[in-house]
Amino acid sequence: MNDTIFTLLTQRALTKSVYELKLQGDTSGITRPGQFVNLRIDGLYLRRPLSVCDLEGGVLTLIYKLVGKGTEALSRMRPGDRIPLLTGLGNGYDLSLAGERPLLIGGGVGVPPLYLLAKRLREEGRPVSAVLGFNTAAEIFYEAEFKAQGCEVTVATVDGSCGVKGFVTDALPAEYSHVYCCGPEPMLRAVYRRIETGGSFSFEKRMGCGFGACMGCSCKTITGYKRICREGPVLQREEILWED
Amino acid sequence: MNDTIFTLLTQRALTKSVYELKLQGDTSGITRPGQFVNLRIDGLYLRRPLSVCDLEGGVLTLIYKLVGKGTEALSRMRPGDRIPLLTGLGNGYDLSLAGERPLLIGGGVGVPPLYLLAKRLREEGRPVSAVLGFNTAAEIFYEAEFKAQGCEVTVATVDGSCGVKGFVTDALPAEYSHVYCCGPEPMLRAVYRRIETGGSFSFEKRMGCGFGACMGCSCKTITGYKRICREGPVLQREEILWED
Amino acid sequence: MGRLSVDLCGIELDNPVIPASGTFGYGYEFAELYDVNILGTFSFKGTTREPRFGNPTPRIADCPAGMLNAVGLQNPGVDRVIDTELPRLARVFHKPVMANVSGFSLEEYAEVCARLDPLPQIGWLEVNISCPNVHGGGMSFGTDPAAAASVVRAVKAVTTKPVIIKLTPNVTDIAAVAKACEDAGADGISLINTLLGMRIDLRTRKPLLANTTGGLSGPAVFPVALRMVWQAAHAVKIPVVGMGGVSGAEDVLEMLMAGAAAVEVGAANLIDPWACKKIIEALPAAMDRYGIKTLRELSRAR
Amino acid sequence: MGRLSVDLCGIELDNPVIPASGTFGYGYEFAELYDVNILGTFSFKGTTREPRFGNPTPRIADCPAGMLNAVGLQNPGVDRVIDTELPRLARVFHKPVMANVSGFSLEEYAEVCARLDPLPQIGWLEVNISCPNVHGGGMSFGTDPAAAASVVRAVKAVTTKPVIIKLTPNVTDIAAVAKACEDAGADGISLINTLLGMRIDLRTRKPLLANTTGGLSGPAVFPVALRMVWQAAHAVKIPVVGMGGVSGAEDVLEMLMAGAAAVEVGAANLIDPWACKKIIEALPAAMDRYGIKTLRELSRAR
Repeated sequence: MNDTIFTLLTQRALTKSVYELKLQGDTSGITRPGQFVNLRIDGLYLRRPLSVCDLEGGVLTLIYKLVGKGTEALSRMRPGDRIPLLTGLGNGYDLSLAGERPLLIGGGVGVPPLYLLAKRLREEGRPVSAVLGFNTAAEIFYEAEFKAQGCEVTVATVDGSCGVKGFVTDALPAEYSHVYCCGPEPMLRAVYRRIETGGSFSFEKRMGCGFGACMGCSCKTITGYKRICREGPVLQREEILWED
Repeated sequence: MNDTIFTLLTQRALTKSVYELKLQGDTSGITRPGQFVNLRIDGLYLRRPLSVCDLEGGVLTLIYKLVGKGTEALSRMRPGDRIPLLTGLGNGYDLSLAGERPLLIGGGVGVPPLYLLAKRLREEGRPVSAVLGFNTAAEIFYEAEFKAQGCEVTVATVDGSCGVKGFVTDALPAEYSHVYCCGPEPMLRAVYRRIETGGSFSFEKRMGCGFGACMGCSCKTITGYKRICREGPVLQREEILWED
Repeated sequence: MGRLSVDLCGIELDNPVIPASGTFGYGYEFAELYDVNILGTFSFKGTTREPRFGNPTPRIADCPAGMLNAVGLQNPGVDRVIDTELPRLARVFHKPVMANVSGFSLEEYAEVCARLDPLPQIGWLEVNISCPNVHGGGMSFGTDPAAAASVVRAVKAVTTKPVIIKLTPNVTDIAAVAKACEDAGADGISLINTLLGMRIDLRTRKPLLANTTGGLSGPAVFPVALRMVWQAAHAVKIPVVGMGGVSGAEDVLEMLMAGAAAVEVGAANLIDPWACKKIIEALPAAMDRYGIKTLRELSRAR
Repeated sequence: MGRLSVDLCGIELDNPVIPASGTFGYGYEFAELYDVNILGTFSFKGTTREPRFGNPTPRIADCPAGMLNAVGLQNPGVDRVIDTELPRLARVFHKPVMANVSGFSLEEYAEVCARLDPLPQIGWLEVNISCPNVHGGGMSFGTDPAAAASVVRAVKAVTTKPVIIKLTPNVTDIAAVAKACEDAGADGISLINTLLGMRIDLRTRKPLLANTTGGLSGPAVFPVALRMVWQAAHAVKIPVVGMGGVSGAEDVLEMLMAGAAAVEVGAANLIDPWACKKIIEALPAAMDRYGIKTLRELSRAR
């Protein structure tokens, strides 16, 4: 974990409510795709966690959806503004599990962390399939970016306004070696039930500190209690225990 | 009372701990010298009151001393920063009481509100005497500015390092028609006891709202209870009731 | 009946926003700033039998996301309120006003309420048994269910208007105090008054307030206020007026969802004199954001 | 004896800064970030007889100048703490540590304290009778002077180390609870634990926390904490450990001036993992600003 101050370079809207931030700063603390950073925002007490979307020569890309006070404050920030970040939080994705033909499955704002993962997997020369799920055509983002990385991209929309009509589970390819999955919990559950290969599932929980001190984001797993912010956010399919 | 947003033009140190701010904005709410404005500062809940030092073509001059969190935050502000202000607060000085030869007596950060008063009195063509008291030479500010307005300025320092050695009451001129006085309460009391003419005394009290709603700054006077922020900060010599 | 309207003890309010006692004077200073008739109503400065200057100064201290006050019920006394303040208010405010009453004895509470009750201007009597800044009175009644009930009975015996008891949060069991007030015949309760707090001046090493302690208000207390409103609303059937750190339209909605029938706004008026106007104007858009058609549907949700 | 050193129940601390239980785990995560031996000491995660997962999530909510938590005493249980956590801590922390103990019965408090008391690593037992987030235990002991005293007696009967009782602020009369603990033989008290609060999710119209209510901490509670520390310090002669919203060196000084012998820092560690290090490093300059030569002179000032 590093404590560093980043400078906002650009902010742009990807959809009506999804924004992309590019920040300049010391990214050395970030060691794996699937990790997150924790942003300190003026006027809010707790930091706000966002997963790392991309990393390129000291430029960090984050994507967030407007949901409340924190993200509204973020959306008002301008180039040149300084944002204190804790970086390199969480375990992130294990690339060694990818196998011959990794499959990336993302839903909504679960898509961003898969982008850096796709880049890294492609750098290793692996063929990468990506299934990106959204509610409707107007909410789609980063399809082109995944394609530009040479991924075989399938888009699914719940209302069928673009790509396969239905959920990501209606758009899975025939063959894959390992699944990397990030999205809302109902989607994670559906994918979990559907696949037979190993899978790395990225979970989201309301956090206090984001680095393992407060036990705010604990969950039960087959291998014991885990902190989503520290032993997570990525859990392996074999260890997941669904609470209901 | 006006609610307006001002933009910081310049900030400079007048002494080691006294700073001068120049702000651009709508000053139409300010009707009299001796009134104050109430600043909203990020990260602080209550506003911070500062007396109006000067007013010139939409440029407002404020002077403050570094004393705590609020003034520290102010001292970190840079040109271009926006500051929400409530303007035109308090009764201010009544120029019609000045008479032939008004005497202005200021101590430390009590000096600033007398500067705009001096300007206005000079504009009316009256001869103005000003006695400015400080602890030591290093803490003197605005002596030149008062002289530039054509005031007859006497400086007093407690340690004698500049001007008359002693308190403002040791440096009073022989003749004056009315006293306008602003400074720490012990100085106000000394001046009150010393003079025989009428006097307008500007008081300082810890305020809540600054516009008469919270009763945080009430004081007892011969003419009844008054709110320093609304019926004050200027009280006439005849009505003052010293609490002790 | 508008989208924002709510009912408080049988009187319809155009909206649930009510400036809290002690932050709005007797209304006419604010009437210089905006038409105060847009308010649901407001609760005027806490009134006692005798005129009071209140506590020595300093009475105010700044705090993180809030402030301390120890004004100590400065007010001109009930005679002057009736002779001067209310006629002056009548010229600018044409709705029923909430009369806030404080006292140091059962007799005083009863007498002041009896004096105000017949005035047509007054819609509700808000009886403050929770002022933390006066000694030998105020809060001591609010910290004991039996004492609180005795005030309710004393006031109800001599009044006809709805009586709303204003409770202190400085208690172990707010539900017990609320229930005791309901059982004694209160028509409603309002909470929270301020949380007892303190600051020390690092230079003098002495308390910042002349009164040593003061009452904490502002956004800092909102989560505590919301919890107590929730607990009180689940303990009684009479209407609960929620207050404590409400600063925006979304805070109003959160209070209503916690079980409040209406909402008082206090400290926010002191840092932004137009706060209540802005909150009322922001309510419709905030309701749209959360799919709320009418505010009554929220209270019904309980 | 350094300029920052203070005494806590006969044990000298290099400085008064103590990370509060539940915000510092068992210390070794923070030891990866800085040398935790610079701390006065720290209070480890609240420990119970049995392992506990705690409450369902969400357990955390953001608030103005603070946060709500309803973790509910997640901990591995006293056996695992003794077998695993403390040996691991011993490798990175070489000072006496404060053992924080929670329970659901007098027997459990006594048993867990008796197990921890003989361990040479442990300097103090901080007995938490104030957790607002567990039912049928914790806070219920802390809200009644007699019940609090019974916990003190049960623990003192089976221990030799200084016993510090951690009190809840959710009471009408904190001085009475503090006095009861002193009279029952407590060696010190610490306060405040969190203020009971709540938030509602405007989208779902339901409580944000799975536990409905949670404990408020952070700068928002500092004025309430300071007031209670002052009241407690005037009510008892035993040392008082002050906590509640302490975020900087000046807050530490203010707490000491209110009568605290040492100061715990909680929520601040969660938003800045280096908070306690920064506070300790900032203390000398802050003391210079206010003409304070040694921190002991402040405690003596009482």
